[in-house]
Amino acid sequence: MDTRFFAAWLEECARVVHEQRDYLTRLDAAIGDADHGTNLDRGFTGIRQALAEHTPPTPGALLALAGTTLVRKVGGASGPLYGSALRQMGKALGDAETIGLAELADALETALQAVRRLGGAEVGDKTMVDALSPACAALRLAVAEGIKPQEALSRAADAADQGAKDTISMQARKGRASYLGPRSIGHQDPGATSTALILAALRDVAVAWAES
Amino acid sequence: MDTRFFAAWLEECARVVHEQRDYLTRLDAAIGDADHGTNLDRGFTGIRQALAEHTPPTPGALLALAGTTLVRKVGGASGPLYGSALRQMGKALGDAETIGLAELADALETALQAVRRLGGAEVGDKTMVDALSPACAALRLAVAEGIKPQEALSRAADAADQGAKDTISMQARKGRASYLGPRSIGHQDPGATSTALILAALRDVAVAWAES
Amino acid sequence: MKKLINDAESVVADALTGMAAAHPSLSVDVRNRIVLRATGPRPGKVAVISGGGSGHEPLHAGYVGYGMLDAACPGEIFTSPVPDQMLEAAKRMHGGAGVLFVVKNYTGDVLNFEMAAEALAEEGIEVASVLVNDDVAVQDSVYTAGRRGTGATVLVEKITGALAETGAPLADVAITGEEVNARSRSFGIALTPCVTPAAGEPTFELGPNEVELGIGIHGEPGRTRIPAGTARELVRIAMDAINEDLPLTGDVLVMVNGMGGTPQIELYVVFAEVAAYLREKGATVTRRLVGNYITSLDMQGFSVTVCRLDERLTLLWDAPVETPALRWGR
Amino acid sequence: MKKLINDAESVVADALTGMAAAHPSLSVDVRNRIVLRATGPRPGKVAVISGGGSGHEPLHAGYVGYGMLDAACPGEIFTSPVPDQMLEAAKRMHGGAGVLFVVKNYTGDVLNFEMAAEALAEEGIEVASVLVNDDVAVQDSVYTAGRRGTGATVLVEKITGALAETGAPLADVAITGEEVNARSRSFGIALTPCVTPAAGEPTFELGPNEVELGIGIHGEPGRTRIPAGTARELVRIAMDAINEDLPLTGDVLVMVNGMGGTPQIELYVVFAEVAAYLREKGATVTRRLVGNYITSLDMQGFSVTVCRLDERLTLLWDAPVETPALRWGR
Ligand SMILES: Nc1ncnc2c1ncn2[C@@H]1O[C@H](COP(=O)(O)OP(=O)(O)O)[C@@H](O)[C@H]1O
Ligand SMILES: Nc1ncnc2c1ncn2[C@@H]1O[C@H](COP(=O)(O)OP(=O)(O)O)[C@@H](O)[C@H]1O
Ligand SMILES: [Mg+2]
Ligand SMILES: [Mg+2]
Ligand SMILES: [Mg+2]
Ligand SMILES: [Mg+2]
Repeated sequence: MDTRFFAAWLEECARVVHEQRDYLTRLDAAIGDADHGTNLDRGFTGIRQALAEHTPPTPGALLALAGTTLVRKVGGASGPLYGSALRQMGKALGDAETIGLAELADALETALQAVRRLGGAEVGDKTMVDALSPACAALRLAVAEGIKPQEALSRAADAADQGAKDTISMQARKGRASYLGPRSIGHQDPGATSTALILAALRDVAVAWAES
Repeated sequence: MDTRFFAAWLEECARVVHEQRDYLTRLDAAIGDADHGTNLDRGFTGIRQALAEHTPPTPGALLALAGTTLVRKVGGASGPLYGSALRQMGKALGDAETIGLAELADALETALQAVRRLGGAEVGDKTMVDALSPACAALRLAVAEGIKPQEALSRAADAADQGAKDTISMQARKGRASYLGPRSIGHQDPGATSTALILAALRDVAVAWAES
Repeated sequence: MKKLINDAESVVADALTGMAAAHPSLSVDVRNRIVLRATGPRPGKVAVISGGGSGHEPLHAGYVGYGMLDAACPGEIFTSPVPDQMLEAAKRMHGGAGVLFVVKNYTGDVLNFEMAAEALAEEGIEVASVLVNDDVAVQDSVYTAGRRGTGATVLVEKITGALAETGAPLADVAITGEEVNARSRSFGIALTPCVTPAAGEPTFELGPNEVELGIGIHGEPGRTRIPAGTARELVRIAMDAINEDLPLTGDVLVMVNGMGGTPQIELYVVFAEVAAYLREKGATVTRRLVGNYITSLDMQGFSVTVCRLDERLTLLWDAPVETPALRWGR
Repeated sequence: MKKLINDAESVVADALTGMAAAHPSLSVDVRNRIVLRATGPRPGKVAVISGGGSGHEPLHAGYVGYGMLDAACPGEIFTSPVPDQMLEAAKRMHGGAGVLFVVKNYTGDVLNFEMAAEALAEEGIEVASVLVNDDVAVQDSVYTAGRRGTGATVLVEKITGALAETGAPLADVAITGEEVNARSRSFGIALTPCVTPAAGEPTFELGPNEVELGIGIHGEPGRTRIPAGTARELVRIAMDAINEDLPLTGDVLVMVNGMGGTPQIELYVVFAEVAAYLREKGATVTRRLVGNYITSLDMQGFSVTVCRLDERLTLLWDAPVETPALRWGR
């Protein structure tokens, strides 16, 4: 997986987030402040613009730039969290020009750690961690099993999707939704949902890549 | 018609205005500021209280007190207009202890003149004048024809009612409704409507008086 | 209808009780419904007194204090006060130099202030009145009660108040008030109607995509109804109406006023458009107010008031003022 | 949805353009989204800087000026600003005595200000932060993101701003900010939800006879929903919640704050009830604010903030302040 692959991923993220903008905002309206979709749309549009101006030479530099752009454009809780996640992922990938599945799995794990360190959320707190964490675990397992990338990333996407759905029954303990206490139960977390979209985008790009 | 008769009239006005309060306010909402019912209800409730404390000895003094009470309690356009009308009516009746129909007709004419002088409205301007003026005319005619009081006052009430209804097709030229220009057409004037109610109350009291 | 009230009948009294508790600089007589400067009358100073229906807060009571009003007479919601209130306020606040009534041009206000003025004159207290009628949405013709008094009232109260503070004679204060009124124009637009506590339902109906042009300040319907547009489009309608009546050149004071339920952020968006419009016309905005100054309960919408300033009026505008709703220089 | 805007995307920029035109005392950088005192930094003075999502006007930009904030960083509607904004504001306004960030306790604000503080520290500029978390509607436990920062923010900004003006060192200014926060509690109640320009529909649903208790300032649903009551009943709920957490005795400052769409007359009705409640408890209201100070766009409702004052805080509260939204003594 090279720089073009990761650029395609970010492009696909931008497309999907824009498409699902109102859906994410509606989810956030139920238990937050009705801005998650617009926040991420602004952020990924920013990434698109930044990459149009200049595409960094390596996957690591690309993701670092993407992360920095999110921090600079998004604001809210998701800006620093997703921004740091991508930034740390970029750092983890170093200067390598192509990335293997194992390195990607490690980098995603670094992203998860960045989110957890910054936001302090554990699995079960009804946040993006509930989608990202099972995705990391699924990817790690797939790497251990030696499965091919598009298959492995498909499992990671499924795990993230299931993780997002699992947030429905949770009571939020982090972020705005926690103010609602038990009233947060019954709603899907917007951040976990966007994480699932981002991982589905990764899968889709990997599948398209494998086909071409 | 003695002091008790006029006290009964004011009492009946208070009852009817209270009962029709929301109706009058709704009419005022359409072309004014949605307060005519509450204004008059406050005023006639004030009259009721004033009379409970002290009933003046003559019809003239009674109506003068009622007028002053309206001025002191109502505010808005209708307070000074109805207040002056009753005050001038009271003055016109002088110290007489009982009042004949002819004197009443003259006094009502004085009330009309007071409203016209103060507010400057002509017939056709879509105001209380459009109910009061035909009522005065009907009463004067009835006096000339020598008809008995309850009959005469019934004609006056009918004329006021018709006058109020006639305001529906008029374009307002005075008061708040005038701001609407042609959009005031199609709505019955609240002040003309309350004038009709007040004259209907006069008829009802006269009829009850004649029966007992 | 949901409102932060105890009872529709007691709203004005309850709010006055709150004002009394909130502003030690005011002396609030809840029973007589008058709001006075706590400092009492100042000998030799014209007492500037205004009043009108409640529901327009901060007008008028919020403008009682040094450099502006001496007293305010709040009526019931959207109902002009009664003469007794103006009479009592004038008697308590006049300092021997006469009383100026600032009256918004509505039949009710005009008649009640007139009665009060007559009664005061009978008691030997000199009275003058300034009639404010700045609303260009109403045709000033024999077919109407004349233009309504709206936003310019705030300007007239501020400037006559400042002049009165200098010890100027009643005639001068009155003439200056008339001058401010003559130099001012307003136009208002509503996005939503308002709900009075007594009526409990909207004073008029507006579709989800309609706005009402040329509204007053009493929740009354306006001149026409059009599909909602951008802030820029709505401002252009308002400003064109003003400019047609009073060509906008030279130094101007601009007030962008919220009707009570409008978020402040939207008022700034509106102000940006007003400023751009005036720049285009070649006028210079030298003084401005952006906020809720003369409202219609919970109505969403705005009004713009423009006053063509000269040097003297600018100085009077800048003079210190210390009231609950307008304060600078002290 | 009808709003006085040109475009949901440009609301914040357009409003900043309006602010720039409205307040010559401010220097507004629309591109970088920062609002600064036009006077620039003052050497030797701690720069007090705050920021947060837009839609809470006049917070924070309305509090930029002498005796209060040096700069404000407005984010998108209800979205905390990004670190670049705080960084730029701090660099432009610091006077060599360090920077105090006043941060409302929301995950987004906390994280973005933290990143800015790290970056500033790397550049060798001393930074301290005060975290405001006064909202008793939220349980402060490991099961939540902690109490929200609401009304006390205005108090912290005023009082730290006054202290910074005296040339006090950063540590003292920060500790005093924390003290104000520790002595303050708030509770909010909504009669209606609000509508963000981006969402275009209410952020939650409320029945025609329901109110939402324990709301924050972002149109988020609150703790529970109950049938609407009188102002007296609602005030009692809010004040009991505050009093349970911080016994209300001694001298107190009270702020009755409108959520943006609440008529001022209702806020006075609420204030009367709050004052009566405090009298009953034996507390003395020595300072008060009644108006829109920290809002949620067009939401109808109110919040009460109480701060237990001492002599020093009272003096700092009374110190001159000259900002668009809070002004006295100058
Ligand atoms: N402490 C946290 N740790 C991890 N994720 C969090 C945390 N707080 C919030 N989030 C995530 O952020 C999402 C909300 O993002 P967004 O709406 O963009 O920001 P904000 O809450 O500031 O409006 C939540 O749905 C949740 O998934
Ligand atoms: N100049 C006038 N002359 C006669 N009647 C008038 C005049 N102006 C208003 N009215 C009457 O007053 C009525 C409105 O009364 P009310 O609603 O109590 O006062 P306001 O218009 O001040 O709210 C109108 O319906 C009209 O009949
Ligand atoms: Mg959000
Ligand atoms: Mg009326
Ligand atoms: Mg009225
Ligand atoms: Mg947000």
